[in-house]
Amino acid sequence: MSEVTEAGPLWAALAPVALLALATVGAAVAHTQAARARGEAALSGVGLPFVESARLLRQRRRVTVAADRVLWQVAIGGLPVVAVLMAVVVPVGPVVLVDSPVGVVWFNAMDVMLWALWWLAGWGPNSAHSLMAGHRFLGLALAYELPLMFALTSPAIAAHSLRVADLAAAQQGLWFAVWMPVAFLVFLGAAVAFASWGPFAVAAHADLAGGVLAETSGVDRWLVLVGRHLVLAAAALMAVPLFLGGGAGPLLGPVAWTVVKAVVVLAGLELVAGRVPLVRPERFAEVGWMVLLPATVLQMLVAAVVALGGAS
Amino acid sequence: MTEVVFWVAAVVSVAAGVAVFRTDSMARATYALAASFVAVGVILLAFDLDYLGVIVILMMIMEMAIMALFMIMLMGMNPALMPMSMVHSKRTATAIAVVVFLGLATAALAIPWPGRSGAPAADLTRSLGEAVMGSKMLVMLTISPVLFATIVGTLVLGHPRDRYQRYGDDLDRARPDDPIEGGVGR
Amino acid sequence: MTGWMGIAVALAAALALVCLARFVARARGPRRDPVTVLPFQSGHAPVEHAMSRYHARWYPLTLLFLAFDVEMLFMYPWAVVVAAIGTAAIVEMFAFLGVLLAGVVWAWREGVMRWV
Amino acid sequence: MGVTRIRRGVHVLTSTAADGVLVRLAAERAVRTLGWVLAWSPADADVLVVCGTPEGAEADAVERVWQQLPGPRARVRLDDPQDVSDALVAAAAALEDRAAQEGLAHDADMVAQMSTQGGEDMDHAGMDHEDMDHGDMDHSGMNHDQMDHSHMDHGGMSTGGPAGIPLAEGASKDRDDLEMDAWHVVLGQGLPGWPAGLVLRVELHGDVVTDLLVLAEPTPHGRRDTPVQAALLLDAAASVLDLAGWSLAASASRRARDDVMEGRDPAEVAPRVERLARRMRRSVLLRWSLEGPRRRTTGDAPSAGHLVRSRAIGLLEAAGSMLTAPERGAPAQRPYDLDDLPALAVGQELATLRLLVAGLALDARVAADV
Repeated sequence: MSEVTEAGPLWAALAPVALLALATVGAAVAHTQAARARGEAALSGVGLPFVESARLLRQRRRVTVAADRVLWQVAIGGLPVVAVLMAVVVPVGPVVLVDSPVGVVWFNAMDVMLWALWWLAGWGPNSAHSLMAGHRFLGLALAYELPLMFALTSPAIAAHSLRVADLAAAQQGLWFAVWMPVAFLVFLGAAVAFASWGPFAVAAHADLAGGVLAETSGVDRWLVLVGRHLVLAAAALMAVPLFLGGGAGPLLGPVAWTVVKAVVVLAGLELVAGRVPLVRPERFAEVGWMVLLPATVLQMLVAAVVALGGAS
Repeated sequence: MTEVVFWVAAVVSVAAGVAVFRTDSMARATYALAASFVAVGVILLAFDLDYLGVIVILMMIMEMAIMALFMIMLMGMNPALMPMSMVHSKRTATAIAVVVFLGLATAALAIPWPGRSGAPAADLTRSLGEAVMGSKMLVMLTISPVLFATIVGTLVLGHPRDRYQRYGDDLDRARPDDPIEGGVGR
Repeated sequence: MTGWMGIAVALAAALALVCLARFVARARGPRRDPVTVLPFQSGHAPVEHAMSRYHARWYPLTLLFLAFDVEMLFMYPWAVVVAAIGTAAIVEMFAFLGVLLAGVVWAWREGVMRWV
Repeated sequence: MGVTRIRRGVHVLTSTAADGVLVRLAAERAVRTLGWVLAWSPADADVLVVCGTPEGAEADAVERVWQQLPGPRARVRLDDPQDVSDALVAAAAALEDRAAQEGLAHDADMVAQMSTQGGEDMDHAGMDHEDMDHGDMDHSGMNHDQMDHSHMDHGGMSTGGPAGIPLAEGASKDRDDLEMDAWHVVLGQGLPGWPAGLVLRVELHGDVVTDLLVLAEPTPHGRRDTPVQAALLLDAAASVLDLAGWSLAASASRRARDDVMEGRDPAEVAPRVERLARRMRRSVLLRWSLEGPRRRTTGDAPSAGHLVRSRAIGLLEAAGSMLTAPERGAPAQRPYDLDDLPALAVGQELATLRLLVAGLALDARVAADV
């Protein structure tokens, strides 16, 4: 079994800040793409996450009539928190915050938390647009969740473990992304979906006046938007040990490689926004169940057969 | 440490369970129940049952998210904005609850539980997997037809449009007659 | 249990950060209390409250999902031991999945993945 | 005008009256050049730009949207495309004015107190709402039996829920034989990509449209002169693309629109527009997302998704050909009209209705083609 050391509680306390830094890079990438599409100069979007943060932090909060403020606040504050919890099981090079023997399942459990949070963010404001958006997210979640679970299982089969560090260590020589492309792509797609981003931004889209964001302003809105980029960052970070060989790589150390790979994946996830049309849940349901589900099951079969070959 | 976590989680779990019946909102009731289950999951984690604890959290959040949907859809009243009672047949329910609680509590306290003999396996998830594939194989083999039957049974009862409605009485329509088109055809 | 300590600390730190953001916003913003508004309906008074018996058009799909999803309980432990146990484990699990997938295909023919 | 000192990233919500469409184009162009962003809802906005002169019920609606901006907030009303940049810069300055913002926050609280008192003073609040809705309806020229129906809804208000807003009530059996609440959403100004002047009241079961009522129809105001008409078509195409989620393509369409309005050589813009149309035609994902997986055959009944896609491509093609050969005039054909909306949208998701409305390109409609 691979050797990772658990970082102390002080590092765990810094984890949210570190993830926030990664998410800021992601947000800068997304803002730059949008700014360039509007015709602004290259790199003009780099400062926009900060401009936007400053704007939202001095904007007044707003509540709607007869809103369920408790559940609304649970959703708003929950998004960034769950994103952090998602990331704690990911080893960065030789250190990890929580060396859980079931890290993969933990990640899965946290992504399921997002079901509840996006829906609650839609329910809370007592507003037609956001309520529809919250429900629409659940409709999409039913289609991506099972393929995602199988995509998470495939590397675990190959590594004979659910411990994330073991998964990274099992890829000496060949990355899982190379010989498990289906699982890798489904994982990335699901990451975009549970962050409600890009083609899967069904919970927060223009056709419902911003969906769950339709009534949210000020620091509340900031937390939701930051939470979404944090979720993308956590998923990108997780992709590294799951599919991209963890910290393995020449010259740079394992920590640097983990960060570099995560940034590349994150940039890819962020750049998908706006490049392809919205995938509506009523279309995607059948694709998830009739195409992606069998495909990921076959992927798992391949992983199992290869793992068996390797073991005997 | 384990004891602290246990007691905190236990209190949260019971408090959230009480909250289920004290609120006027289907959404709050459902998510209070979810919180209660999460606390139970934390208790399992405190007992070093890693896989079981995490999977309880995972499954229960998922199931409660879906249950909220049905609570809101199918209860015959406004799901949040009117006073409502979350309890039914109070007297019977109270009686059953008290009897069961007393029974279980008596059993818990009165039975001379044996001490632990031997140590638990190093990797419980692995031994769970081995059990499922080995000695408890029968469970798995039974569950698969049961789940299949569940799929067919619930959908026969719950799905409003079967294939005859979609393809006509002789199933001879080239394309299904669905109100909103899907993503894969047929 | 020891390993989960990190989670508790990270959770506390994340919550603290959320509170910090709220604190900063309170300190910088024009008003501390939120403004109460009617929900956005393009400048019209809402006809009804949005919280209502919402008709989710995909509820049949939830039934299929719930049944299929139970199988994940077995999947994760199985994934750990499949290489050690060998061919038998693969055959058994994929037979199990095959039965469920047959249910999925049947559900597809019934139009369960369509919005009703 | 001291461009360097202007705040970046201000979010702007536009509200457009019948005579304000060209002002809106100018405003959106200015928003883009300032590095600002168009908002999707009042909660998202710092500045409300009212284009043209809203009257009657529309003015009331603008007022209510204005009260829904969280603040710091600023409002500008524009009649002349020439004034746009200066007005926006002034609005940005107003956002920094602490004293003024304090006053506006106070206003918002007063309004909130009035509109949420319904709980205690239900009849009065109920009357207020009814009066306002009534105002909308008078202006709309809609049919009368449905007005009665909406009266009945409001009649239920005295037994209604919190804040004097009624609770949704049971619909008759739905197409799947279940009985759940039907509810209503008013779609109008302030929504992204929404045409000026149009107000719809939609009855929904879940998010599926079951009934549709036109509360106010826009008056045609588009212009026949080719560069402006081409810009309006590009604008409509951008709206469809935005709602379909393809925001980079929407941005490209908007930039072409702005270039046309700035008087850039049409021969230079036209190839970009044609390229965009080609990309849309070729996008498998757009076709699948809007139309579904099937290729249509000639015998098929027109489906909403198919109409939206062909219409959006048609808008770009028409704009392209107007730019290359202005003398040929407007070839744009509308495959469906406002009157066809109920037939197309009822039974579909609300998102489909939004796309259908954007595809109508009502802002580009000229009086003669009604």
